[in-house]
Amino acid sequence: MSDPMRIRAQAQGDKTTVRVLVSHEMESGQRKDAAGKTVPAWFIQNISATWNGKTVMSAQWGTAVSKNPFVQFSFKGGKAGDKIAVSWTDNHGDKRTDEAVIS
Amino acid sequence: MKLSLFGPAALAALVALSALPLPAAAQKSTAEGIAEYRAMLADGNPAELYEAKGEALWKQARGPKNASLEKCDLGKGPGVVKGAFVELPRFFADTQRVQDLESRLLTCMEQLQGFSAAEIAKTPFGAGEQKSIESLVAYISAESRDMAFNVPQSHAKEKLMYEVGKKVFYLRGGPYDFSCASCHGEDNKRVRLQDLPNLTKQPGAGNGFGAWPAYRVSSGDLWSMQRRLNDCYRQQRFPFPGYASDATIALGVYMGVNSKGGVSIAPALKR
Amino acid sequence: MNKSHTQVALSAAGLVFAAFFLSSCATAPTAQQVDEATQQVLKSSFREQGIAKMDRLTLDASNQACSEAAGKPLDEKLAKSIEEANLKTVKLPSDGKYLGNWSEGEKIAQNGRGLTWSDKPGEANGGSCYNCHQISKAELSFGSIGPSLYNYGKLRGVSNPASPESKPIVDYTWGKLWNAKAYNACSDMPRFGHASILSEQQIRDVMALLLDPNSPVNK
Amino acid sequence: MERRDFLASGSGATALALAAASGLSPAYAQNAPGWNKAAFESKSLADAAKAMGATSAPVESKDLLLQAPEIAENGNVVRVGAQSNIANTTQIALVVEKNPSALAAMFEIPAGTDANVSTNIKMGQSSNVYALAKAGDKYFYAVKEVKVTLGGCGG
Repeated sequence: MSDPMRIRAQAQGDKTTVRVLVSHEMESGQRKDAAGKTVPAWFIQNISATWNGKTVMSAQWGTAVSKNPFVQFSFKGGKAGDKIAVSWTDNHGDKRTDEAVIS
Repeated sequence: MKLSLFGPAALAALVALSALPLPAAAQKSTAEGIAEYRAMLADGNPAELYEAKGEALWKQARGPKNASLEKCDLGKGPGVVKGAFVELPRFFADTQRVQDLESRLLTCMEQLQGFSAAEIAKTPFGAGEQKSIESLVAYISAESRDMAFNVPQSHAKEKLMYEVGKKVFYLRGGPYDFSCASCHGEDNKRVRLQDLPNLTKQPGAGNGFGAWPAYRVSSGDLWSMQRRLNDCYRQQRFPFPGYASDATIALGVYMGVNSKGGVSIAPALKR
Repeated sequence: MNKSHTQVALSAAGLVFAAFFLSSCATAPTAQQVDEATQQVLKSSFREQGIAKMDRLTLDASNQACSEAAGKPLDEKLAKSIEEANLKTVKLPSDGKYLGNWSEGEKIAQNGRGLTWSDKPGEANGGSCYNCHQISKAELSFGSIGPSLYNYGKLRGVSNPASPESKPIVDYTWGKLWNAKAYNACSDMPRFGHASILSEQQIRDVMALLLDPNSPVNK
Repeated sequence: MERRDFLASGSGATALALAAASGLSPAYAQNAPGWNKAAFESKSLADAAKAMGATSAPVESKDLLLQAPEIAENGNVVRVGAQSNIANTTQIALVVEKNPSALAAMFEIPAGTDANVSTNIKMGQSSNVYALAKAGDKYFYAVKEVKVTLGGCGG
């Protein structure tokens, strides 16, 4: 089971800035464990954000995105009280969606 | 394309630069570069993920007794979390011991939730209930963010533990003859590029002691003070300090009292 | 029944604490009480792990004196006697050859591994030199616990390490690497030869890094 | 919509063959739908751009700003940001030349979203880091060298 994301969305003027922290191992597939065995890659591949149902960010990630990923973006529109939803899918097929309210 | 930028004039300037006393010049730009690197990461500390998880764990009924930690007394009364972190370690009448945050959490997890404290103390960092403790200490320390350290010295055992902590801090041993003071006894020292806080007085003590628990970029984990001390002792080439053992608690008292007035930024972000 | 964590720790330190409470109440503990409590605390807190055995907490005379000094300078006479005792441990190279290969020395200086409880027995240790010293100017990641060693040989006028003029500085450098406490009783530097951290050949290689005119340190 | 088209045009067959040959396939057994495998297997800026659909080599642009530290005290987390002031920017990618897989992340920029994103990436060693932006059917880049140093005791 994955842990919730931390989503901070702040509206200022006509712009909303979103910062997201995701709880994920982002295992590169390059690392070896204590026994010398390669730890298989396990990482988020797709991540996207919607505001009132409209996609405001979508990205594809590789194994080089850091563990417990951080992403920041901003878009025009959005006001305090609006909902932002962020979803990800990893290469194990695990998915997660969390919501936050714009402040 | 990029190379064409370096015309003869630019090259001459570069050569002139390298004629300067290089160690100083290189060191300054390195220090500035590292400061820039850290500043960029300041926003978006993954420790936040652990704070949120820790708060949920604090309130969740768990363990053999299926109870939450909401009645745990961290020194300011049962259930009081705010401000507890900056007054630990301290003496607890129920256990008749001076305890740091993690030692106290073991007591609460045993008494309230029915976990075995001895079992948790034996569990490797990052596994099992040690993982729960990572998140709990992130939450508890965050509840004292920006508050000043005020580790008590009113009880005789607290005074004794301070003096024992000082002895342990200066104890040189192992094949390398290292003590805590080898790295943390003077101002403005570095190991490689890592600044080493002088933990014997302010402001170093507050900066060092007050930054842990912290999210460690190098391992991608949240490190408690116990884990920090454990790895210090590993690099010091000492034998293994028991989890929440009296030597580590005494060091906590020594560093915590030396931090008086310093402000807690825990859980911080560290290399 | 398993003893709980709390109980184990209590029983270990309990005796000393009890004695302490009989003699004084909430005043500062005496030096003797602190010493006794410290010994108990160390005994109850540490255990062996891997190659890191408990004998690592048995201090020799040098470490005993420097621990007790708690960061303050030693009494001059005591310092001198410690330095003399440590100087006697310095073993000069068995074949009279002081300098090895500087590029091997650079690798040793870079390597900070060895002798922790997570290291395996029998592996060659590093010298951890860059942890504390600037050495070659190409490496920007260097510590400042010890002085800069950049241009170490050049600044000391060593143009031919084999020459008689260079002999004193070559001997001193070897001695410093072998047992730093021979020159400074409470030096922070490990006793690389005396404590068998580095082999004789490894010390030769580090010597070359510092003193060979062709080493990047002296460029 | 544009994204789906873009992805469909990728050289999927080649990538599959490559993966099979290099024995990479087991680790990637369950790629998420639409994930551009070929792009994430590229070894250079030029390859990444090609796998993303570029038909000519990307051009350096002053209107593309790359934010990255000069020195990283740990390669596991390096904050990198890219901002494009080029009109109609629809994609921004981050590329680390010397990483085993050069492409780190690829962002779609829908209309209304600023062409300005930042994230944390891993760097195996000192390397050139590139921001790559798509505007119209052209690709532009900005570059900065990031030195990865050894931070602590190293033991």
